[in-house]
Amino acid sequence: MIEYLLLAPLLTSILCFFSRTKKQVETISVSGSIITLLLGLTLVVDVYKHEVIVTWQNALFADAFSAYIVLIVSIVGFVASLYSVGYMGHEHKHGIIDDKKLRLYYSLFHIFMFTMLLVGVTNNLGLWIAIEMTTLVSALLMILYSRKSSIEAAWKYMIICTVGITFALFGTILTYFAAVNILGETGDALNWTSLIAVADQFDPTIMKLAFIFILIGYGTKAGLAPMHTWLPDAHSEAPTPVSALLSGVLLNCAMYGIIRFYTIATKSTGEAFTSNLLIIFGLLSLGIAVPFILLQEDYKRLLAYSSVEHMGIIALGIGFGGVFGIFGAILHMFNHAMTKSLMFFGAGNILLKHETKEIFNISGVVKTMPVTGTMFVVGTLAITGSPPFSIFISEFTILAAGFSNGHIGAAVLFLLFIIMIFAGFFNNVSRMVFGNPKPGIEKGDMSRWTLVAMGILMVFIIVLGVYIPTPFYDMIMRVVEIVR
Amino acid sequence: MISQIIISFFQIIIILALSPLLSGIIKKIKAFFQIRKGASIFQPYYDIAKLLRKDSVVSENVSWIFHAAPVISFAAVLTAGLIVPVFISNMPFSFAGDLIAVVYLFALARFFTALASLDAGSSFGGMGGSREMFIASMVEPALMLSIFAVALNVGSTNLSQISQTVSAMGLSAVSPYHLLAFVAFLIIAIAETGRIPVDNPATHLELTMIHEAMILEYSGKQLAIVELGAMVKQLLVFSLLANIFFPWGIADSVGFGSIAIALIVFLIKIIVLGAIIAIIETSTAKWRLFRLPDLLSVSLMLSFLSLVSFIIVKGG
Amino acid sequence: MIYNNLFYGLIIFFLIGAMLSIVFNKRDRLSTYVSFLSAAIASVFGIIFSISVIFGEPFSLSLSGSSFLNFGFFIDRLSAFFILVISISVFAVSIYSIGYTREYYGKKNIGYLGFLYNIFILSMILVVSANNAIMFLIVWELMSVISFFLVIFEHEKPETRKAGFIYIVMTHIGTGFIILSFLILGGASGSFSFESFSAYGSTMPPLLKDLAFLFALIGFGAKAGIVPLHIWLPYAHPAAPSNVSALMSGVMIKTAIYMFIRVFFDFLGADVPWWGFLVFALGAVSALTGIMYAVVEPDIKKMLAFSSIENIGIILLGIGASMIFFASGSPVLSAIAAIAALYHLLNHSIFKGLLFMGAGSILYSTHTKNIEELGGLIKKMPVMALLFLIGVLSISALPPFSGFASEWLLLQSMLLSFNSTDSMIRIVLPVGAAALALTGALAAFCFLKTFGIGFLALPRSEHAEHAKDPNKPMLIGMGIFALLSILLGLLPGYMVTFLDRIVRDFAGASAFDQPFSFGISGILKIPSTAMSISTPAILAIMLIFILILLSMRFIRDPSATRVYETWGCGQPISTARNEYTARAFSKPVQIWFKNIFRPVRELRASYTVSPLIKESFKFEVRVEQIFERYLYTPVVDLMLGKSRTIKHIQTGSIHAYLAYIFGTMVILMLYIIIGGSL
Amino acid sequence: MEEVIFGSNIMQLFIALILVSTFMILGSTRLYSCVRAFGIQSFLLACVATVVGISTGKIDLYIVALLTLIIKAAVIPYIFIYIIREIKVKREIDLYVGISPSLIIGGILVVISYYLIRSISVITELSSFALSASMSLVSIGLFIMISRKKAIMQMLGILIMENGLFLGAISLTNGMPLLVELGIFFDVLIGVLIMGILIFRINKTFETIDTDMLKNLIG
Repeated sequence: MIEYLLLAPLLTSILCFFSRTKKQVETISVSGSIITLLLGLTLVVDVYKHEVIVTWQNALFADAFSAYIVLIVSIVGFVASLYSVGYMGHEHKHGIIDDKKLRLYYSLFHIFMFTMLLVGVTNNLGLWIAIEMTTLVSALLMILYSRKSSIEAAWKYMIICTVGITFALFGTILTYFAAVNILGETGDALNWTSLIAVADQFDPTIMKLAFIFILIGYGTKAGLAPMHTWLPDAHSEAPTPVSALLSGVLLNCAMYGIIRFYTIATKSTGEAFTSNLLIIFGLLSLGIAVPFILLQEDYKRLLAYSSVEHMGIIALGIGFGGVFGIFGAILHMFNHAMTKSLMFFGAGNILLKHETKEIFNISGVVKTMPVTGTMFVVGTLAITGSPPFSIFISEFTILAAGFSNGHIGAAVLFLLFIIMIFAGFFNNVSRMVFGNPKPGIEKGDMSRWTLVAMGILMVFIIVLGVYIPTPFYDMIMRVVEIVR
Repeated sequence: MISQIIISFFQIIIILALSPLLSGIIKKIKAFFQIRKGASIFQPYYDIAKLLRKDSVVSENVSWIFHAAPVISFAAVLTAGLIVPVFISNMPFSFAGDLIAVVYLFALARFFTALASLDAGSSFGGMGGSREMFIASMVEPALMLSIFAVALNVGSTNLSQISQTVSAMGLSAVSPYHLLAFVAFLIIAIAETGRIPVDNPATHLELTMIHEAMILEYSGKQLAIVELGAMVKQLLVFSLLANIFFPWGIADSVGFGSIAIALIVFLIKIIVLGAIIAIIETSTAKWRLFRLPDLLSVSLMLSFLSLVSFIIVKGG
Repeated sequence: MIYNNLFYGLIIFFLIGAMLSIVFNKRDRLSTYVSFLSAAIASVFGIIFSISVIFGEPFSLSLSGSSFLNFGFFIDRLSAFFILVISISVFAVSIYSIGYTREYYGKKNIGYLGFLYNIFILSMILVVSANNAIMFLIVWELMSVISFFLVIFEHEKPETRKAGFIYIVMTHIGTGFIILSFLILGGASGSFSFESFSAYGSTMPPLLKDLAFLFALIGFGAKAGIVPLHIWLPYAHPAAPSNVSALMSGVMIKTAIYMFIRVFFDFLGADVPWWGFLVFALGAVSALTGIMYAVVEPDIKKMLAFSSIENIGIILLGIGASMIFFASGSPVLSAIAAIAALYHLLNHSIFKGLLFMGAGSILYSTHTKNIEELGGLIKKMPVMALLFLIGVLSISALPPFSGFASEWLLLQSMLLSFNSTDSMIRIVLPVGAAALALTGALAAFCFLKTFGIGFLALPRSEHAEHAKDPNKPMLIGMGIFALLSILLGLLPGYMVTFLDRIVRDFAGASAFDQPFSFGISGILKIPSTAMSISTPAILAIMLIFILILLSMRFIRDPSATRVYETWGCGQPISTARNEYTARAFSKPVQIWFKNIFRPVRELRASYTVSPLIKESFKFEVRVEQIFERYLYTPVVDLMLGKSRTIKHIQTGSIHAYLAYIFGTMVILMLYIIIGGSL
Repeated sequence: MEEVIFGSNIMQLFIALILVSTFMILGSTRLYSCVRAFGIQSFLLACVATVVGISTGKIDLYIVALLTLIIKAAVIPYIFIYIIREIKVKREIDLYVGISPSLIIGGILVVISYYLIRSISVITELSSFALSASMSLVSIGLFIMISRKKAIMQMLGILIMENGLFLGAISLTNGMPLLVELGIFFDVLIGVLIMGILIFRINKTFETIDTDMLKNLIG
């Protein structure tokens, strides 16, 4: 099962690389991502039935948490591939990229999907390899345009994330060491399930050290402050569909790593240590995002900083702990993925239309692009945590967890920060979206593909804002059980 | 029922009949203090009669408000006249309103007069209206506090109730807080009736006029009503002063004798009050408009002191 | 069963209105009729529903949601009362809107407006009927967001965008505090349902209770517009289309009052004395501040918005008094004060709606909101002027109109403080009454100015010159409100008995209980104190006097009237330029409160040949918004300044970024070493 | 068990030499010598792996040693030299921190690492000199990245960190499972290739590989 899921994007990628026309490559890409999505959903159902699936000599592994990540990756991947058709099609039509680059883009896109799926379904140490691979592939995607700024961003991304990842590897090695001390030198010492089972016997000091390295390492990749510095550059310079994947999914993948290790480390070090660290980093990320969002001039960077903020919120949720906190954090991963992708898609359409990323040079988007503009505004409200959209539910749950678990100061700060972020975010977006359009911008929305992609995400955002379907709820509860 | 309507009717007649007289008396007393001979105390009657015979000159800019205002104002003041006890304490229409309602009825009257002042489009009218409303705004809080001070003593704002209670208490009603409230109310009464030092009813210099500027555009019959309305209001304010603070002698039941006595006592009371006003008018100069808040804060503070001293004396 | 149907009917018609107006959004006229008629029908359902709940049993309905998020409604008499207030307003405003939106035909997307309008009202109704905190927060914010979109409906104008921004930020801050308050309550009661809030809320430890109270006060206060959280209101309400302003000012801010009562009485038990005093003081400050700014404001809609702050203040005086009495153990007095507050709330929703619609009509036919450019409208738009005058008289609390009845009752409820044994209450409440009196007088001043300058004398501009009465639907909408203003003023006794049914539930006593009881019918009376008014009697007496006066031929003799120009010291200067301006009219008040207004005056003269020969003068007077200047601006500046400093960490240098990671590592290492060896 | 292996003289010598090679990189101003020092360091690592392999008898470690030798000691230095030649980069490395201060900081880092590892090993029975060396390598690698301006030196810094981890893995657990080890090698190689591509791109667009120029994305 898992193998097929991993094979699908790889095959799609190869096919994309060897296809001829634009039409062909688009068809292959979209159908490939549909297949990936279907396989992903099948995996989710399977996991739902069998609890845990293990294949390939324990190297591949899927429990509810993995399935959850796979679900996020495949949904966002699917909509991003739809969006790519519209977005890259527009770029192609305007001669910004040629046929060759288009093919390269699609094949890298699917390899990127592959690496992210791998993050979800790999067993422990493989996680490190998979996350490093995501860095490598996405750096390549970033330099597709060979603009000065993209290269700069890609370099920073590459270097900083590799450094981070190296730390994570160190943390992993330490964990392995702690496990080997208990389990002996078997291959099992790297499996989630076997680790969890004996985690409470691990040496706490080593696990503390390991957790610190993991937190810095995957935290770098997840964009937790103060290691987030590469993030705004990378997310704003990547092609927009890739930005969506980076912000919406890749960060979650890194968070996934942190949460996995959090579970293990907590069993050994006690909750106070890990939780406090997560709360500190979470608050720091939220706090750092505030000034940048308040005084932002580039809307893609705005979205990127918002991702820093949301990763902080997830860390905070895990740090607050308890069923509520973890539930909120896990739900937030999904909600953030959907909403942030929507925002990036909207930003992408605006970018295509205006060919500038300066907030000051854009106005009246609702007039020139009514559908995009409306969804962008609604997305803004959603991403800043206004009800009745899904992020509100998860943020509220996290906040409630903070209160009920006694982290009142942190919870109040959290609330303060998100209110400030709301003000900044909304101020910037309303400058772009409302008012009269700048002269020379003609009326008309972007291609249907982009709007359909946004529409699909919109459904998730609104429905999850008022209703959590029971299967989905059960699934998250199972993830919560795994994490606790 | 019939007797009550008769009493009410009688009260209105008395009010209408006495109010020009009060103006005349005040003017006469003022003249006495200024060592002048002064006009007859019946001069206001002559004035009104003369005005009623005259044609009205009406500005071409006005709307129906201008025509309606005197009538509505006059009616509002007369309605207040049915609530304010003059010679009998249990007023038949006292159910229709209390002291607060009287205040608001005066406000209604003032509101329409001030509206009319703006209708002709003259600057003087606007200025008068603005100042009149300004003074009214300053008066209001002090007035409300003094009403509270009075009501605290009696436990009601119903005017009949107040006069009956105070009159039943006799001289024992006189107490520091009673007197404080009286002085506060007196200052308010001066402001409400447009007397020096707040307003000079005798001035004919447009820039210093307040009430007079407001009704500058009126002439003839309409002016007669407006003037009469002002006089009635003045009488009512004095009756309030008299019958809230010194209601002794007021009739508490319908009866020819008691009403006759009550009327005489009432006349004496308002003449005394008129004399007080006249003394104040001759002994002070008109204050600058923007010094008036000070005056009314004095009243406000007096009412507040009255309130506090009541609470202290009566315990609480 | 019938409840269910009525309630569903109400919701369905709003949804139909919303959906159909989107469907027909290309056809202006059709979507106008569909959306607003549908809203009107829904509001009729709302009126019937709420009345039947008030006279019947509380209604509850739970929708099966997931185990995590569940939705349900609980409508007791208090909720029903607010649904009634909303529905009445919506009915009239919807009819008005049919006419008003003609203004936008071809210019704006009416379908979009209709959609937002219907959803907005629906969200308000859901706000007052939610039965748990999460659902409440969702619909509460939905209401805020939709109203935000309505505020920026004319988003082409920069000031509208600014208004919208301030509004949404303030409301968001408010929501933050509400969330805190609910979290405290939720933490204590272990659930987010309102039922458990009211079961456990009052048993919380005092500190938590105080915090929950304060957070709720700030949170809902931001929506209600109590000073100093009011700053959004004078921006947002004028910016919205007038029909929406009527609803925002008339009913939306009242939903916060609903929550005040719900939280303070129902959830927290209202048994802490200082709460009431705080609310009371805030009410007084809001009322005074609101009306002071209203007096000097030349923009009609902005003036009305300030006046809404004032009226919220008045309502809060009532709520505060009610809380004070409640905490001091006099539930009957508490009930009376609460009745007064609710009465005023209902009245305000109607006359403020009427006035906003009037302002909308002025805007519709003159295209200006600036009172200095109006004048003479009473002759150009006679019907509208009459209706507006009724609104003006009501809001100025002049007998026998509605504002008078409720303010009278409020003053009486304060006066009843002499029955209290607590000297604090006996001193504070009269002072509040004095503040209320000042407020009332200034309100009269303010609206006299508005009507006098705006409607009387000569037109001051081209705009006003060509005004004419608005179309029928607009007049009908306003007419309904004008009629209600009169009726509510004339039926104080009935209203009090009606409101008593509602108040009984939360104040724990009926105003009819001994020793106070209200007479029914047209007389409003508190027997033990003999205090009574009867507005019908006042009206009747006045009418009799007026008829007598008019029947006297020698008083009103048309043949004896001569028309001539206005007297101007003998000079024929009867032009609009010589009229008294609104600014001049309000000048005394501005000077009186100059410490608060801090007026800025500028006189600029330009000349061509010599400085002695001036060509033109420009005189400008501005009034300072002190809360903005001294409270909000410094905070925002500080925040932005700090942000600018912090932003330097993103230097662009990869070395610095790596150093951050290095630093983080070192710090955490030290943390481990310290933690590890100790 | 580890104490036995890592306590041996030959092992101590190798580890000391690895540290020395690191200081060679720190103390050098020439790109070539840096690359050469890195090659030596990798070679020494391969030696360490072999020694551990001999003492534990695990065949996995021989494979790892061989791979280290091929990839880290040969291929990667070759890639470096290729890049340096191709883009005709100036041979000096530009520094933020001078050579002597760098060396001093490097020394301090070694001491801190040693102290850190010791303070932990006091509580746990964790070894040892090798681990503190590995810790030093990681921190010095990061320090090199921070203090050197050339993009290519940052790449080198990462590889030094990687080597440090390798040493750590071996010293702690006698190496990771082979599959994982292979994956890491694969990643490192691809990473180096992609960084190489990036360096070429940087050179092409910015006409320098001085990362000081990469400061356009701020705020």
